[in-house]
Amino acid sequence: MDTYLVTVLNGLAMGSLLFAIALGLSLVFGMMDVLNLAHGAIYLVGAYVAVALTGDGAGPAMFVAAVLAAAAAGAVLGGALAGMTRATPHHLDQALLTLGVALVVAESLTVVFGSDVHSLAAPAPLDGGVQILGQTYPVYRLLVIAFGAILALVVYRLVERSRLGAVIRATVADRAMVSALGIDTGRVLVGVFAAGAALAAVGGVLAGPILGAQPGLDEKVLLLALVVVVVGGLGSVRGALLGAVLIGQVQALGVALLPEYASFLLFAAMAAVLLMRPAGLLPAPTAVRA
Amino acid sequence: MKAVETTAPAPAVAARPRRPARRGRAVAAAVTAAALLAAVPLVLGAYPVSMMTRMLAFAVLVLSVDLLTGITGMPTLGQAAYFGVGAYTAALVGVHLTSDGAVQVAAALLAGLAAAAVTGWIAVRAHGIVFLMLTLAIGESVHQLADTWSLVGGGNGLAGMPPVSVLGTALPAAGFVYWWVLAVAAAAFAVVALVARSPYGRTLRGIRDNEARMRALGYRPGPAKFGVFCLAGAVAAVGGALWAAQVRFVSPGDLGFEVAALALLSVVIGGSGTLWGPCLGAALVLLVRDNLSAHVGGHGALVLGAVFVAVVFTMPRGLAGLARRPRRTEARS
Amino acid sequence: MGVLSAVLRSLRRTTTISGLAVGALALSGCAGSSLDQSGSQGSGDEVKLGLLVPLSGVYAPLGEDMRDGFQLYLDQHGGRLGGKTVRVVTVDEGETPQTGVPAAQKLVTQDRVTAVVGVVNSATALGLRDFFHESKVPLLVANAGADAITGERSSPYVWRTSFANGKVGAALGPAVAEEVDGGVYLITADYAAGREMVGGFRKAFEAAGGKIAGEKYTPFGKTQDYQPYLSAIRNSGAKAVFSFYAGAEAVNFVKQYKQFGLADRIPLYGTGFLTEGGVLNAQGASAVGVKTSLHYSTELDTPINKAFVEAYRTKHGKAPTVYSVQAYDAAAALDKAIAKADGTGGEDIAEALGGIGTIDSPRGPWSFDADHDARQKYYLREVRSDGGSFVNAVLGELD
Amino acid sequence: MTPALRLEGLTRSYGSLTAVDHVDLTVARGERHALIGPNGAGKSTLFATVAGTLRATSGRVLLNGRDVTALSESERARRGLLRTYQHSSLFLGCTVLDNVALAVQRVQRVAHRFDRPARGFRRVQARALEHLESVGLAGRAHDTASELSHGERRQLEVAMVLAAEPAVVMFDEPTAGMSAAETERFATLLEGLPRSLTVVIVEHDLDVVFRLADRVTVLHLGAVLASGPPAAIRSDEAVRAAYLGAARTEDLFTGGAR
Repeated sequence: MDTYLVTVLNGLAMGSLLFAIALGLSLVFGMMDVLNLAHGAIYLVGAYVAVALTGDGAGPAMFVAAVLAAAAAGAVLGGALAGMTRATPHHLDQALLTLGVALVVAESLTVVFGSDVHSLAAPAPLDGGVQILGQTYPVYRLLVIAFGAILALVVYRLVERSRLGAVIRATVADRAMVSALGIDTGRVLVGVFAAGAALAAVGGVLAGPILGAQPGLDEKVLLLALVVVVVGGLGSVRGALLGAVLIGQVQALGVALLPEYASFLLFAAMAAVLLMRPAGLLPAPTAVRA
Repeated sequence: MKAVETTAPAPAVAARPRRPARRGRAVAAAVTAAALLAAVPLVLGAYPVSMMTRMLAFAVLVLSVDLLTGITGMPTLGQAAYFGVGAYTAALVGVHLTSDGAVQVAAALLAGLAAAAVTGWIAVRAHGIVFLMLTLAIGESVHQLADTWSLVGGGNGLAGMPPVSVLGTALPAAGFVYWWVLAVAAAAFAVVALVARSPYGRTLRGIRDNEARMRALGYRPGPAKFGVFCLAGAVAAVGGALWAAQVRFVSPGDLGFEVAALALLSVVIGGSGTLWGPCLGAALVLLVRDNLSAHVGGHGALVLGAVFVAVVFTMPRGLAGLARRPRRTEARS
Repeated sequence: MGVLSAVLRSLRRTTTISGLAVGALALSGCAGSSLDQSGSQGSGDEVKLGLLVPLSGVYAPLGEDMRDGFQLYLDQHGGRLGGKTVRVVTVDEGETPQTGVPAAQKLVTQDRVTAVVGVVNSATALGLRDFFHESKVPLLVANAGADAITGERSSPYVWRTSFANGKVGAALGPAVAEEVDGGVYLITADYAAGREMVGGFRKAFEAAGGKIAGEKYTPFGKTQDYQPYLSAIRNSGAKAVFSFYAGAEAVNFVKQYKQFGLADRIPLYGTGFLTEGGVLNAQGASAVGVKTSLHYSTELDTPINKAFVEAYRTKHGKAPTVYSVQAYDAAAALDKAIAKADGTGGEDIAEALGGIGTIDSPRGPWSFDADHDARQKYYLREVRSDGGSFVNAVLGELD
Repeated sequence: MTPALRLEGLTRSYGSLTAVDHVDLTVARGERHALIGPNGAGKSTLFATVAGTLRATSGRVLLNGRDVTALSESERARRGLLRTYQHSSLFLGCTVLDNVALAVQRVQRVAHRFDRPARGFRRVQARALEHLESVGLAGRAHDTASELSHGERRQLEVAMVLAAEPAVVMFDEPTAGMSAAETERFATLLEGLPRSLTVVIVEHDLDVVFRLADRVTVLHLGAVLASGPPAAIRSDEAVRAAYLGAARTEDLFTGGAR
């Protein structure tokens, strides 16, 4: 039993990371109907920023600097993407556009950092492990869980309780209506795009000590984030959170309980959810669908 | 330098001529293209011919993706699964039963049809991105199965397929295999073209453009979508059998995500409103993947990404078709 | 998504021959029709060799090492093998047979090379077997480890300068049975190579009286977090673990093995790829103490290896890997074979490869066995810290 | 005689907002019934609920005396209950002919045939062209629907729904966006329709309403305010009184946002 508790804990750590990464993808899709295929590449930018700044084993100050630098880089990329996609009318074209940006970004990273696998150490004071239920558990992952919990609270308050959040939710539900009310949805969209991308890049830094950085990681992360978003429901913060926690547990607890079927668990879970609830578990409320 | 005009292994026939006047020209173009394609092995060496054989096989897969994505408006990332089912079926038949190409193709067709029927009812319930994700899930699961199932060789793949034979004659040389593949691919093209022009094809385009309106006109889109999903599965499987006939080896890599994504990319590049466009796209994509790379200095993706962006900004209508499928914003009102 | 890597891969393909593909098509158009089968051609004082290694995709680091190793041998011998000037045509194997098979077909049917060296992916090697067999062109496999390549699917034209998965695993079996007092847990990625290495180990290990405490096969290429498996290992009461992973999976597995506190309590054994090359750099201190079996280590204390490592460092600015040596030795084998062969056709070379005897390699002396696989020594290695960097120290020979 | 369409207490709510509030309505077979009311009166929602696009919160829809409330939109359409949309809902990637032919081939039960090209189905093609001619679009049969002007799209919408051979057809503001000439053509077309067909029409152009309608129902805040012959509605004090400050009834329906 104790084993499974630690596994659940670990699923929460992965869920926290997934939440940070998937949130931006979900909100951008919900608000703009843009499937941002560059999201994984932005994550990878964050991971490589961490490689560049913290290398192997740096202090907390450098780690925080990496987080900030990644957030800035992510925000810039996200803002640029928002501007480019807004200048493009069709959704498929927008997806192609983000794919083009993803190619450029990911290839640039390979040019700069090479195709070897890079790994990162957690900042020095968090590099060790603690005893939980008689098992060694990396302290750093506890920090990731804490980060995920705080992020969830902050975002929840921001999106569900503040005026800005009301505008965001309303934009997801019915963009035309919000525009008609005289609110500049453009600025909101760019802001959310940039913030979502910044979060993805920060996710890259935070996941660095766990997943490292290597070419191809962007695709794996994008795929996971897509699954989270689809399972949770497009455009909703609570959906992204639930989806992230669920997928985190499927990959941890599910694997622990059903190791023989580990390969199929992720997609089986997704298919099961979509069969029961085609719009995902907690989709954003939208305007009347005729 | 005859090779230049034959690098496009796609019969240049319009999917649905809009005016009768165009029909004559389309037929002439198709006959010309077919003649050029048939002449290829007489002119080119073994490698270009084997490459064009693979292009034809891949073009059949791309046709199936176009049937779903371009004509019915269901963007799919799972067709490689049925391509793989076809390839594995053909290889198993080749290794254990007979080297007869027709039997292999027929067996693959049935297997693809069955696989699509079993998985399709789940997928066609969904729309847009959710459909995309479900087909992706199907594709990944089948890939995983191929990777771990020892009966089909697991990750090492299924080797030992003898050269394909037609009417009792083995075809050892690349050129003869090419002709066989060309004949089957042309038949597949004809079938898909017929479907696209038929009333059923019209129904599918209606679903692509406005599924809600179809229901309001009294259509039941579900069965129509399921039908085309099965058909696309069968077509993809035929493509897989043709691929196996040339490569004589099947591995999980043949039904991986990369293949599915390249097929979708071919449709988008080729323009999904037509059938010949995606075939051309298929040829281009394989040409680039397997050959065109010597001169990009290792960093071609930078250039390619920039081209993507440029294409979107300069010719937004050039990649029509998919863009015409109903969008979420239109579904609301 | 996958499109990204696919396109990346396609655009990083390199060939030494020039000309765009369309041009290449047109050129080969002059070569005549495709309605007959044709093998390789040898002419006069020059031989053309194909190098088929991954230069894009997840195996690119291996491919680069192989290319560098092959090139080093050529440079050390004035660009000549067996007295003949060598022209190398390098193509990108990519990640799967989807790209590897066409690339090999191009080398043989268009570039008409005398022999092909390389191949990382086992499926690609197996898929190419019939093609090389029928084309009568020798293929020197310089990495792919599937047992069947030199087993049930062997061919007079397929030779291997690297290893068979089962043998690398088996080499460690008796040693672990002797060192560990208790059950051993087996864990590997769920694909052919993993199962073959673990299978080889298990057979030799159980034959030497060892006991299995449990086993797990993790989804290949899809597992980022090994904690659920590590918990299972902890609870199994195993006294040691045997594993095989490569690339990013090897890095994550070894790091997490340390992070979750297993490294301090349960010794980790594996086949050498677990801690080889760039992977070891990324693992860093986490890998210290991991013991592996392999047919090479940069730390081998022989004059020939020291000279090799030195020359390699000078030329390429980094330490060689087992992959470099495998390709280096493929060049060495071809050097001898071309010198012995009656001509420079594929059949001549293939026949000559059977009679080249022992090769004095940086890995120690080795020769081709009856199945055309490398008969060689395996070493027990342990990861140690060596002044800031990490190396696979050689503890001794395995038999 | 059984009424062609009968609504009994039909209600559609969104949370606390009731867009359609216990609407009772009876439309006799062959009747031309106009539905009027200011924007937001719930006319479009009513249509959507009757057609089955939206599920009714409560109440019943009876088509030729049969309860169809539980049926899906496509099943209702198969029983002859069809509608047009306030904003044209067409197949923009298809040709103009295909748009109409889609309706025809469903009626002729060949929608899933693929044994020969569509143009080989002569009856479908001919019927579709007839319908296009009736709205004056025959010359544009081979153009893509997206190339049509706004007014032409409205005409196509009309042709498409008539091609589906409805028993009851609901037009949602069919003349909005049509030119004067197009509106005249539409009115003439409607007048020429056989009396076996029942028509319900939401229309802002009161000239059209009073020219065509046998009966008029006024909807206000989701509920029926008044129902009767056009002359009665025109002079209905209740209708007039319900709208404070409006001098003439016509202003109520034509003023405001439009």
